[in-house]
Formats: sequence, structure tokens, C-alpha cells
Amino acid sequence: MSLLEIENLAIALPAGADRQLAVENISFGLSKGEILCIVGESGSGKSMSANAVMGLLPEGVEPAGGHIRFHGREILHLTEDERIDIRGKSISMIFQEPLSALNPLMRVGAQICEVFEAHGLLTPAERMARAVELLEEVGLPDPDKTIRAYPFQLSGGQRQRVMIAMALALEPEILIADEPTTALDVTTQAQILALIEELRRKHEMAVIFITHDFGVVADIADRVIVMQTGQIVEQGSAEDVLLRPSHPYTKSLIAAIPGMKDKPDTGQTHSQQSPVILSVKNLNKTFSTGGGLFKPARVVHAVNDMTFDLHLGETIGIVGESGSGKSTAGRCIIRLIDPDSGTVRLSDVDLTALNGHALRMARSKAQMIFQDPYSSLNPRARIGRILTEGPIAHGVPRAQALDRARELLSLVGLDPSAVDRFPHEFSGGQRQRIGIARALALDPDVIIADEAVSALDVSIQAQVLDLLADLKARLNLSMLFVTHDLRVAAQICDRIMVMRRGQVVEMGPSAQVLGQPAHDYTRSLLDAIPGRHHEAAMRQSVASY
Amino acid sequence: MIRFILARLVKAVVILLAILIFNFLLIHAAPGDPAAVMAGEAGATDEKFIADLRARFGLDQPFGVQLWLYVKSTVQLDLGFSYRQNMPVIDLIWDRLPATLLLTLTAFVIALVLGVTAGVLAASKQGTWWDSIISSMALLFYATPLFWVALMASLLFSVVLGWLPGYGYETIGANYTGFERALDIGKHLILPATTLGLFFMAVYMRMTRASMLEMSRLDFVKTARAKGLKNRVIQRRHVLRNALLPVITLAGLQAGQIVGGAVLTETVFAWPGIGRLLFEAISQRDYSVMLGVFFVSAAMVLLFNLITDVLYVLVDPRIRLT
Amino acid sequence: MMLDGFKRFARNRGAAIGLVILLFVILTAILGPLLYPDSPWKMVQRPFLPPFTMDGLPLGTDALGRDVMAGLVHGARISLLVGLVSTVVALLIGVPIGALAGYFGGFIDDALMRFTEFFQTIPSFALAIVLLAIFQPSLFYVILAIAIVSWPPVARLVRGEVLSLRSREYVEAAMLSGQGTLQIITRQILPNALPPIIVLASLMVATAILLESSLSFLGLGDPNVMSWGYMIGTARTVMRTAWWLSFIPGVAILLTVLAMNLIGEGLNDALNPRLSRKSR
Amino acid sequence: MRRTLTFTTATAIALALSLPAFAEPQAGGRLNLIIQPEPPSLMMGLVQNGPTQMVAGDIYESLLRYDENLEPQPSLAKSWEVSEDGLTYTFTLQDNVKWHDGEDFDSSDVVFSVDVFLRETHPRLRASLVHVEKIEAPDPSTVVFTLKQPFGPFLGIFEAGTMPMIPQHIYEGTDFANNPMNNTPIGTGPFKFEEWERGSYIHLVKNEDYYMEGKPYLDEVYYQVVPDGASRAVAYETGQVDVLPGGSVENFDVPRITAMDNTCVTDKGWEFFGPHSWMWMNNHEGPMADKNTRKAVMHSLDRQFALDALWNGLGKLATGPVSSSTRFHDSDTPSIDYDPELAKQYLADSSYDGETIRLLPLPYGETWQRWAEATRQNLIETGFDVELVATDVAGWNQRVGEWDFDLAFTYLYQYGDPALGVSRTYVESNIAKGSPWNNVAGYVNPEVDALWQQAAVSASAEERQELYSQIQDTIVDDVPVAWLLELGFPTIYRCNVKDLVTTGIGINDGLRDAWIER
Repeated sequence: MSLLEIENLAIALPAGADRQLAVENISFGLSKGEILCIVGESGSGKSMSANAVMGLLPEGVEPAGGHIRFHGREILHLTEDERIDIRGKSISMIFQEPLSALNPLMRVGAQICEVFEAHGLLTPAERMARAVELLEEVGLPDPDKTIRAYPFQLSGGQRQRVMIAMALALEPEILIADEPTTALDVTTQAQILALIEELRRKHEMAVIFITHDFGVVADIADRVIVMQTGQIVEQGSAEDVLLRPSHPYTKSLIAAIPGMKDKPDTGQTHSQQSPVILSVKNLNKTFSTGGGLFKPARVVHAVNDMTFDLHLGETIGIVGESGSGKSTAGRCIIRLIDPDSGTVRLSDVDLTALNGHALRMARSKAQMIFQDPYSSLNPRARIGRILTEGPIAHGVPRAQALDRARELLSLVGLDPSAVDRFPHEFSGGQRQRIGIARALALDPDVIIADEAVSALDVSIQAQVLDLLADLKARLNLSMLFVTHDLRVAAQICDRIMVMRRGQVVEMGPSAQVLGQPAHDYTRSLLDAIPGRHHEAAMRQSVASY
Repeated sequence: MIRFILARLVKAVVILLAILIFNFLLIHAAPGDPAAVMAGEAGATDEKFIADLRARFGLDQPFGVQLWLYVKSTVQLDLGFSYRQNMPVIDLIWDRLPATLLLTLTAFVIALVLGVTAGVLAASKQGTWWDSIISSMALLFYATPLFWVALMASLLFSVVLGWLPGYGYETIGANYTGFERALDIGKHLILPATTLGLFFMAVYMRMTRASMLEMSRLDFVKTARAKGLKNRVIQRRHVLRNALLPVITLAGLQAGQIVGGAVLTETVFAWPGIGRLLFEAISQRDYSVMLGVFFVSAAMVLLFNLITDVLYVLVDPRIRLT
Repeated sequence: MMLDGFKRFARNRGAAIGLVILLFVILTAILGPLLYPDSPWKMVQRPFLPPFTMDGLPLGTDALGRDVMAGLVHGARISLLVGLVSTVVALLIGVPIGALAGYFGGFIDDALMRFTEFFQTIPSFALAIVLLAIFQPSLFYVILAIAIVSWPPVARLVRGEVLSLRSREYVEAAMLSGQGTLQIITRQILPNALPPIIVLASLMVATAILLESSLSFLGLGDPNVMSWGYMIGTARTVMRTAWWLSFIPGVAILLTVLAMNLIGEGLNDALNPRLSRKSR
Repeated sequence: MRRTLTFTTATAIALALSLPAFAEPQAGGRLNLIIQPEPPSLMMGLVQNGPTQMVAGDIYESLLRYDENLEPQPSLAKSWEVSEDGLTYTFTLQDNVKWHDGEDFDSSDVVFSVDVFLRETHPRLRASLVHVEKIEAPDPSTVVFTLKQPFGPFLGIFEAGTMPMIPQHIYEGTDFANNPMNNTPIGTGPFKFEEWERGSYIHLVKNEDYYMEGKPYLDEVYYQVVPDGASRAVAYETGQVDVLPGGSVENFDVPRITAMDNTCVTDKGWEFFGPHSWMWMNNHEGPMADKNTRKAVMHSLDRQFALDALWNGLGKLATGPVSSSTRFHDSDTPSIDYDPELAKQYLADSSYDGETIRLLPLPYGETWQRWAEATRQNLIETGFDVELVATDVAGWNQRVGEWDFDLAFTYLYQYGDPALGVSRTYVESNIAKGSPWNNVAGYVNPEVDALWQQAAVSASAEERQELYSQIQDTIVDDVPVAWLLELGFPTIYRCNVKDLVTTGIGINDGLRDAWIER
């Protein structure tokens, strides 16, 4: 008998939602010590069944049928008191965003001790001692000190370790992990995955791991469930699903994973011979924060002496983890942030020497594509206005600008009639296309794409990347591609620049940086890419169908 | 922590200095001459009398000199001399300040305690008739003119029902001492403090309710539930503590309004505080008293702000430790 | 999005009640002079006539034998006028200050916010009293004084909104597309900061009406216009003999302010489901 | 319609006053009075405003006091003589008078008070002292005033508010204004200063060493400070105070309070002051410079309505510049009546063409504000365009003093004699910007000026009467100001408080004789 058994589960959404049932016909089992991955894109309902197990469905969302059995006992319709008994003790849970999942006003020790307190176990002193042990077990440095820390004093990875410690406190039989590594840097993600794997083995704990990332699935899953719009489309052992996917949706997802080897090596020589379009020399930017009368300011060197040339038609990837300064660099180049020193020459104009009107005019030659498709379009402006404001500001007559806007929409694969609509009428991927159209509206020489595909689901991501590659080839665009994802960079960049704490640690042709990294840091980044070791196999499996 | 308070103090001092100069300019821009008022109340007058008065007021000095003297002496805690009341301003204020502090602090505490309690109750019973009643009451108090409530309260509780004294600070000439006196003052305090507190109670209640509901939606509350904590504990330890932060901020911002409201309350209830002193001084153009009361009430507001800042810091480690 | 907001607003029962009351008050203000063409100051009957005792004088007369109903009707105009105009003036002061501070940040932000903080530190009611003592109470200065003491929250709110909107990517995109600063603030940022400003403004109208009545109560209103605050201020001395004289306009203020608050709450729920409660 | 109103207050007053106090005075008890507003100081030599006089009138005394017909009565002087030529006034002082600190009071205190202290500090007395040649103290109980020329009203200036006796041993040689003893006043009066809790009350206690055997009867007196009119009414109703002096509750509240049990009311006790109200009309410039406009204003005013609706029928219509309680009032002077039609005629004959008339109410509370509103309505109905200009006390002083008005309410005391309290507002020599208390209207009539001059220095009462009658006839025809009412201020008290108002000065010096019946 399975540890946990879910049978024909259906969960109803409140009236007025886009569909009636969040999930339906969900049936699966979970055995002791097993890691079960539930994979799906946003809106697939992948978190719902896990939340239902905990009795933590969002307000208004109710189970509509089916069974959840834990050790054979029905737990779908327990009273609150009975649930409290299970929560934290038999089944525990960790979440995506460890900062907001911890109470900002309580020390982490106290928050761990609460788990024992909730179930009336141990004396306060014993609880503290246990908390220290737990912190040690999840690999936090200096647990005696950390236990008195507040969440904001820890890094993202450390916070997630605290969450895990908390979840482990009563040695539950099941751990539900809801996208626990999505908010983390890739190296941290690798560590957390390793930790979960290790703890699972040590405590013989079953894990339900919810994720959107097939790489992660490949790394840790024993069994996989693939979900699409509230339905299970495929489930089976990890090997079966990943290497022999049967459902077209699963296949398309696997195919959409950005690969490392997609980029042909030829581009490099071609673009290196063309003229330099953007030249950055000795660019520096420091931030100082929290300075005050009685407090020394903290200085962060966000961009440290950056120098490179971008050739016509070339794409350079700027890759790094959060806080590496990659976005700051992009914004300094385009003068959204004023650099402290250094020069940025765009064609023949030194952007750092300009100001006011001259800067506004010159900057039309360098445009940007932004990360968040939801905040990059003015919610109160029609698409037509969004696409024409720039040209009109540069003196193009309105009618002409509007014609051009329609053209651009077709170019990025949208219907020209979109000019009359508002951003909220479009999906994330469509908005990103509009963002790209806007960047193109001013016929720029250089485009800076700042994490342009990071917020998108993997299948959309692939489409947008294809679009960019296509546009690049057709329009001979020169591009700076800022991203945290080496796989994405590999797909589209001619050269790659790796940044860490404001420093460029390595720069070279993509194949070289990815294939024979010269710097340890690059190597550690590459190693941490989830699913890396299974990639070739997976790719082949999809290709063979 | 100490550094934080020091920084706040320095800021407060700068604001106080700015207020000093501002008040001085403002009030000297006013038409009307205190010498003329005093002369008038003396029943008759002649040139010499007014000239003498002007000299005694320092009103014959150049404007800049008056300002400089004012700032200089205020910094030395000398708020000038009220020739109308024939007393140093600081003494007048000192006499009245305890009454105002008692009134405003009591009102503040009433408002905060009742407001937060009601807010918590309403939030925890969201959607029930408890919630509706509390929310409606709060809306009602929020919309009622303070002076009108004061009038109606004194009419009802003092005149019609005769339960509570309707004016004053204590029973005059009763010569109570010790506990009896405290009790007597306490009785006199009930009506003014409650009416002054009602409006702010409504504000805090609404804020607490909204903030509690907002906090309940946050992830860490879900974490707390996932731990198996009882709802009561979650509400108190996780939701309320976090929900109090915006309430504290709001309370700090409204300190000025409480002091301002005291002018009305003190006038209606004959409460001998600085609010009433201010109103009297304004109608009599007693410059030094006006300036002094202004300065002191602004200082009071800054003190309130400082207290709420410290409270905030005590509750929120993020400020204390960065 | 706006349409959704309107639906949510209309579904809110409190807001609907508020809207009905407010419409009634507005109608009274507009039609009042037609129904009561005579000056509300006209002494028409013997003083202190209680309500419902004489035809044509449904609410009786005040201390000078003036028609209370006429006063109430004419007072509606003044209360609304003071509430609306002073709010508009406060917005005209507060929005630019907040927008500039939030957009430019740094020194400008510091300077403007110190300035705002300074106005917030002075007890606002006392400031209004002093301003009127200086300017002499007339409708113009009453409105000005109320506006002067009520703009700081606007500035703070707008600053906060602008500060967060300023770093939105579409604003950066607008900068890159060559739009000028003024255009960015007015076309890209402020329209998106509008919902919380509208909510705050509706609440400010309520506060301004209360403030006007408080000032009139202390005798600092314009003596040439009949306002509700004036009526209570006048009736306060005779509250013991003619309690209805202060009760009736008090209820009028209460209802109007309540209506504004209900509408404000409705707007808040409709326009910023999660936002703006913090901002006050 | 309005005329048919009945006001019961007036009848109540008549009843209360018709009961003379036959009973034997009883000693002891405490009296609580309202004092409004709180006085700035109790040192009556330095400050002479109303509240100061009311409280300090029990602490300080002068040589004389005056009955309701303004006949002089003994106070610190037990007798006095006036020489035939009206130039020498000789006062004999009471025996055994002591200051509150135990020092003896004698004639040198009188000389110091008048010749040194008050000459320096008291503008109103200073104006009268110009007639005085010298003041001498031939022996400790005798004081002799020698005048430069006869001064008709001279015997009327020995009231405590005009000429308080100041202790020489405390003030001689000091800076009067900054003497620390100003906060603990020392006088010779029936009550001693005990405590002043600012913002709350002033506490006086019985002077055990008072020179009159058995007096005062009361043990202690509390003057309570309550700033709000409604609260003052509550204080009386709840029994916390026993006496509401004139002006301490709004007139609108008077009928209700006087209807209470055990409550008496009197409008006596103001004869010496003769509070006389009028509207200043700006004769200097603007519409009111035209006599016809002024007459139009005067005929527009429904003063009887004001008297009934605003003053509860207490007081009288003023017939001219001199109050009926002041000496030399001429009741035959033709008065100007309410006549809207006549007013419209005068207005049509005037140069007025629709300018906005700026009307300044007196910022002394609700009654005055209502009065201004009613007046504005009266004037609007005649055809004027009137705007009320709201001011506080300071702004009122400024505007009136700077002649920045068209019409302005005011009232002034007459101090018993036209030469003391009336002529000052009508003579040309008293036109000067900066003060709201002189001839603010800017009335100029050299003929009348000469008559004022003559009347003041005449020693003969008959001659003075004739001159003053002539003056009243002329001025009433010129209408330099719009006379309104002789104000009646009601003193409201518990009926078991006896002998509270016994003089023309009222409770300002009345507590010497007051007692409480039990």
C-alpha cells in the first residue's frame, strides 16, 4: 500500500475563474522514500493537489470530489484540529520564495521551535537544542549564531535551508516542496537539490517535488507526473517519461528546453570581422547604500572596469548570478543608470558625454527588451500608442508611425489589429513580442535584452528565442543578451561574458566558454545546471520521435 | 539602535529649528498689534501707553533682530514673556502641558487599545455581523465632527444623565489629595479623552482590520499553518505582530492631528491645556504665547513620532539591525 | 480594468448607499437656490421655532428667526464647494511635489520631503487656525488654509507611487524612446498612480468638510456664507434650549462625510484591491 | 409679528429686585463665581480690563464707591469736603486700615498711588489728572487734591478701577511692570489673594483684619475660569458656581437659566459704567461720509428686535450719545426710530451707489455676531450691499484703529459722567489713527467741541446740564455714529446669595457686603 494515495481528485475554483476545476481526475500514489516530481507550466494546477493534501487550499478553492488517503486514512475532509495534527508532524511543506515564507519579525530559531511547540513536544531548552542540530544538519554555517538571526540577515539559499530545517523538525514521512529552488541562483539550486536528495536518503522521507524545470526533474525524480491545464497527461518512472515520453505535450516541453549545443560555431568568425558598433571602455559603477549621519555607507562595486567591443551583427551574452552586476552593466551602457567612469561609444557617439535632449536623440540607436512582460508595457496605453510614442518623439508623423507599428506587429508574429488593444488583453509571450516590436520601432543599431525570456514558461521561452534569432538574422541586429541562464545564452550568443560581483571573470566565443571554461566560477556555473548530465539522452529521445 | 535614535533626534532638532523660523514669519505676517489689543482692553489709551507697550514687547526692534532674539532664546528654552498674562511663556505652557499630555496620551491609548482590539476582532470574524457592526461603528466615528460629538456627549452624559462632569479638569475647591484627586481627575478625563479618542480609534480599527487581512494572505502565514500551529497562535504571533507595523506608522503620522484635535476638545470641555491656551492666545494676538505653544506642540508631535519610531524599531528587527 | 473596477464598485453595497446620499446632497446643492431663492440669512419668523410646527418651515427657525431648512439647503453648496475646491487645491500642491520628489529622487527628493515632513509635523488644525488668524476668514482663505494643511499626505502618497512606478520597465522604455521628462511623468507615470490618488482625494473631501465645520465652530469661517459648520457653531450656545439647531446640521455633515467615506472605501476596493490602505 | 413676543426675563428681574434684604446677614460660606475671560493679571494698577477689575475689585479699594444713582459713598475715605470754588477736595481716611501684609495704610500711600504709580501706568486716570495741580498729605489720615481749574466730574474718579490704592512700601522705587509682587497682589480690600491656578480658578480668602467690623461675611471666593459659554452654563446648572456675572453666558442661554429654581437675576450694578453700544460709521471717507447715508443706516436698524431677540429685553434703546444712567442724560432729545421706508428715502437722497459696505462685528461672542448678521440683513433690505468682515479681537482693533471699515460695532463705558466717558469719542482733538477707542468715526463739529470744553470745567451742575442737552441735540442730528442700545448685562445668581449688587459698580466691588443665607 502506498504511503499516500490520491484518487480521482477534483478541486473547484471559485465562480468567475477562467475554468471550473483547478484539477480533475488526479490519481497517483506515493511510496515511502520516493521523490515524485509534478511538472507543468504555470496554470497547469500542479500545486493544487499538494496543497489539498495539506489542507492549505487558497480561500474559495474547495475539493470537489475524490479521495486523498494517508496510510489508508481519508484526509481530504478532516476537521481543522485533525489537520493540525498532521501538518508539520507527518507531512510538511516548503515554498518557492523563502523570504516571504518566513515571518520577518521572528528569529529563525524561534520559528523552528514553534514546530515543536505546535505539537506540544519538548521543553523550550530542548527545542532550542534541536533547532541548532537541525540547522547543522541542513548545512547552515555557525548554527549557534544563525539561530538568533532574522530571516532578512540570511541569503536566499540559507533561508531555504531554514525552511527545510523547519520542515524536517518532526521527521515527517512526506515533504512537499513547492518550486523550492525557482527563486534561487543556479549554484544554490544545485546545493539545495543535493540537500533534499541527501535528506531523503537519510530519513527515508517521501518527497513531492513540484517544478516547471525538466532539468531539475532529470536530476532528482524517481517518478514524474506531467500536468497540463488541470489534467495529468503522463506519469511514470523518471526514465520512462524523460527518455520515452509518450504524450506530445511532454515531448514538446522536453524539446523546448534550451540546449547547450544548438549554436553553430560559425557565427563567431563572421561577426568578429564586421565593424565595431558598440565599444565599452573601463566602465565603472558603484552603489553606496544606507549612508547616514551616524552610519558608514556600504559600497558595492556593481560594475568593475568593464571593457569590450560589440561588432555589427554579433550577439554577446552577459551571464551571471543575481548580484553579479550584469543588469547594471546593461543599464549603464544605455545610460538608464549613469556610470561613474568609462566611455560607451555607440557608432561614433560617446553616450557617456551626452545629456538631456542630445542623449535622448542619440539613445534611439540603442533599445532595450525587458524582463517582465507585465511591467514593461504601460497598462493604460493602447499597443498603438506604446509602439508609436518613440518614433513620434523623434519627429516621425503619427500616421506613418502607426503604419510602421502595424508592420512591426506582423514582424513579431502578432496581428496588426493589436494596435487598438490594451496590454492586459495579451498573454505573457505576446506581450514580450510587443516589447520586442517596441524596441525595433526606432530602428536601433544595438538591442540590449535584459533577461528577456526569464519570466516565460519554457515553451514560450523557446518561441521567443526563436523569434529573436530570426529577427537577428533578418535585420542583422547587434545584441547584448543579459541572462542568468547559461543554457539560454548558449542558444543565441556568439560570445559570452561571465560576470561575478561586478567583475568580468571570463569572456570568449560561446563554444569556448561553455566547452572549455577557463575560470573556476564558469565551471561551477556549468556544473550546477540542472539535468545537464541527462540532457543529451533526453534530447536524443525527443529527436528520435 | 542608539545610532538610529540619535539620527532621529538630529532630524527632529532641524525640523524644530525650521518650525521656529516658520512660525515666527507666519505669525508676524499677521495683521493686528498686541499692544493695541492690550491698550484696548485697558479701556482707554494714549500714545505713550501704546509706545510703552510696544517697547516692552520688543515690537520696536527691527524684524531680523526680533527673529534672532527669538531663536536664540528659544534654544535656551526661554520662550519669551507674555505681557498679557504677565508671566513667562514657558511657565504658562508648563502649567498647561500636563493637562494636555494627560488628555492626548489617554485619548491616544484609548484609541490604540480599543481600535486595535476592535480591528483584530473584526478581522478575525471577517464577514460576520460582528465585523459589520464594528466596521460600521468605525465608519460612523470617522465621519462625525469631533466638536459635535463633544457637545452631544456633554449634553447627554453630563446634563441629561448627570453621570460625569461635563467640563474642567477637577472639581474646583474640593481640595482632594492623593488617590481621591486622581479619581476626580480621572472622572473629568473620561468624556474629553473618549471623544478625542473616538475618531482615532476608528482610524486605527480600520487600519488594523485591513492590515490583518492583508497579512493573513502572506506566505509566512501559510508556513505557520503548515507547521500545525493553532489559528489563535497564528493570528497573534504571526499576523498581528506584522499587522501592527503599518498601524504604528499611521499612529506616528497622526500625532499632529491628535494635538490639533485637542484644541477643539479642550475648548468644549474647558480642559486647561495648551490647546485652549493656543486658541486664547490667537484671538488675543499674544505672539509669544502663540509661538511658544506652536513650538511645544510641534515638539510634542516630534516626541510622539520618536516614540512610534522606537516602537517600530522594537517590533521590526529589519530597521534595528541594518 | 477600469470597467472591472466600476463593476466591483457598483457591487459594493456601502458604496452604493454612499453614492445615493452624495447624489442627494449634490442635487440639493444644485437645486437648492431654486427651491429657496431667498437669502438663508433672511429673518422670516420668530426665533427658535421648533421643527414641524409651522407649514413652510419644516425644520423651524434659528436664534434670529431664520429658516433652518433654507440654511441647510444653501449650506450644502458651501460644504461641497469647500470640500471639493480645497481638495483640488491640495492636489495641485501635493501631486507636483510628490511627483517631482519621487521621480528625481536624491537631493530634490530629500529637500521636498523635508519640506513635506515639516508641514506634517506642525499640528495641522492649529496651523489652519493660525493661517486664518493671519489672513482673516473669508471663503477663499478658508479653502486655502484647508488645502495648505491637507496636501502633505497627497505628496507622500504620490511620491511613493511614482517611486515604485518610476522603476517599472515601461517607464525605462519610455526614457529610451526619447520622451521628455515631463511627458514621462504626465503620460506614463501619473495615469497609473491615479487610482490611489482618487481614493485619497475622495477621503480628503470628507476631511475638508469636517475641517471647515471645525473652523466655523470656532468662529473662523466666512461670516458671509451659510455653511453647516457655521450653523452648528451658531447653535452651540443654544444647544441646551434648542438642541435640534446643532443636531440637524451635525447630521447633515455626518451623512455627507459618511457618504464620501463609503464612496472612498468602494473606490479603494474597486481600484486598488491590494494597494493604498497602507498609504494613509 | 415680532412685537408680540413675550419675554419673561424682564418681569423676573423686576420681581427679584423688589425684594429688599431684610434678613440679618449670616457670616461664613464660600462663593463661586465665573470669571470670563481669564484676566491677564490681578495687579489693578497695571491692568484695568474687565476681568481684572472684577477680581481685583475685591482686593484693592479706592477712596470712594458709588451707589446706583452714582452718588459717592465712603470707602477708604470716610468723609470728604469740596471747597466753594471747586478747586480743593479734602478726604479724611478710615482708621485702622491695614494692607494685606499687615502694614498700615495711610495718606502717603494715597499720594504715592495717584501721583507716582497711576500717573505712570493708568492712561484713563492720567487724562483726568491733567486737571490736578497737586496732591498733598498734611497728616496720615488726610489727603488734599488741589485742581488747576474746576473739573465737574472730579468726584467721579475715585472708584477702585479708576484709582486703586497701591502699597507704597512694596512698589516705591521699583520697576512697576516687572515687580515680582504683581503676581501676589496686596491691597486693603475685604479679600486677600490666596492662589491662582491658571486656566482653572482664582482663589481669594476673607481678610480677617478688614477695617469694617464683621465684614466681609464670606469665608472664601473662587473665581472659576471656564472658557466656553455652554460649559459656563453647565457649571451654573450643576451647582459648581453660584454667580454668573454679566456676559459670562450667552444671552440666548439667559432665559433658560433664569427659569431655574432658586435663581435670581439683576441688570443693576452697571450704572457707573453705563455700557453704551453703537456702530462706528466712517465719517472720514466712503459712503458713510454722507450724512444722508448715515441717517439711512440709522433708520434701517430694527433695534427693538435686537433688544428682544438678542438681549432678552434687558437694556434700553439708546437715544443718543449719553446713556440714561449717566449724569446729564437728556431724555427730551429726539431719537431716531426704525423706519424702513424713511431709510430708503434717505438712501435715495444720498450719494450711495451700491458700494459694498464693510461691517465689522465686535468679536465678543455669539450675541454680537448674531447682531451683526441681523443688522446686515436690515441694511440689505434697505438697499445696501453689506459684507461682514470677520476678525478676531486683534484684527478688530487694528481695522478700527486704522479706520479700515465702513461700519463697526463697539460699546464703551461712560464712567458716570459725559466728560469722563462720552466726549472722548466725539471731539476733534481726539481724532488719531492707531487707537480704536478715540473719535474713530472722525466726527468734526467745532461748535460742539467748544461746548464739551466748557461743560467739563464748569463747577455748576445746572450749567453743565444745559450745555450737555445742547450737545446731545446737535450730535443726534448729525448722526456721527449709529447708537444702538444701552446694554443690560444680567447678573445671574442663586437667590440665597444676598446683597451681591449694592452699588453702581456691581459685583466689581460688591463682595464686601455679600452673604449667603442658609
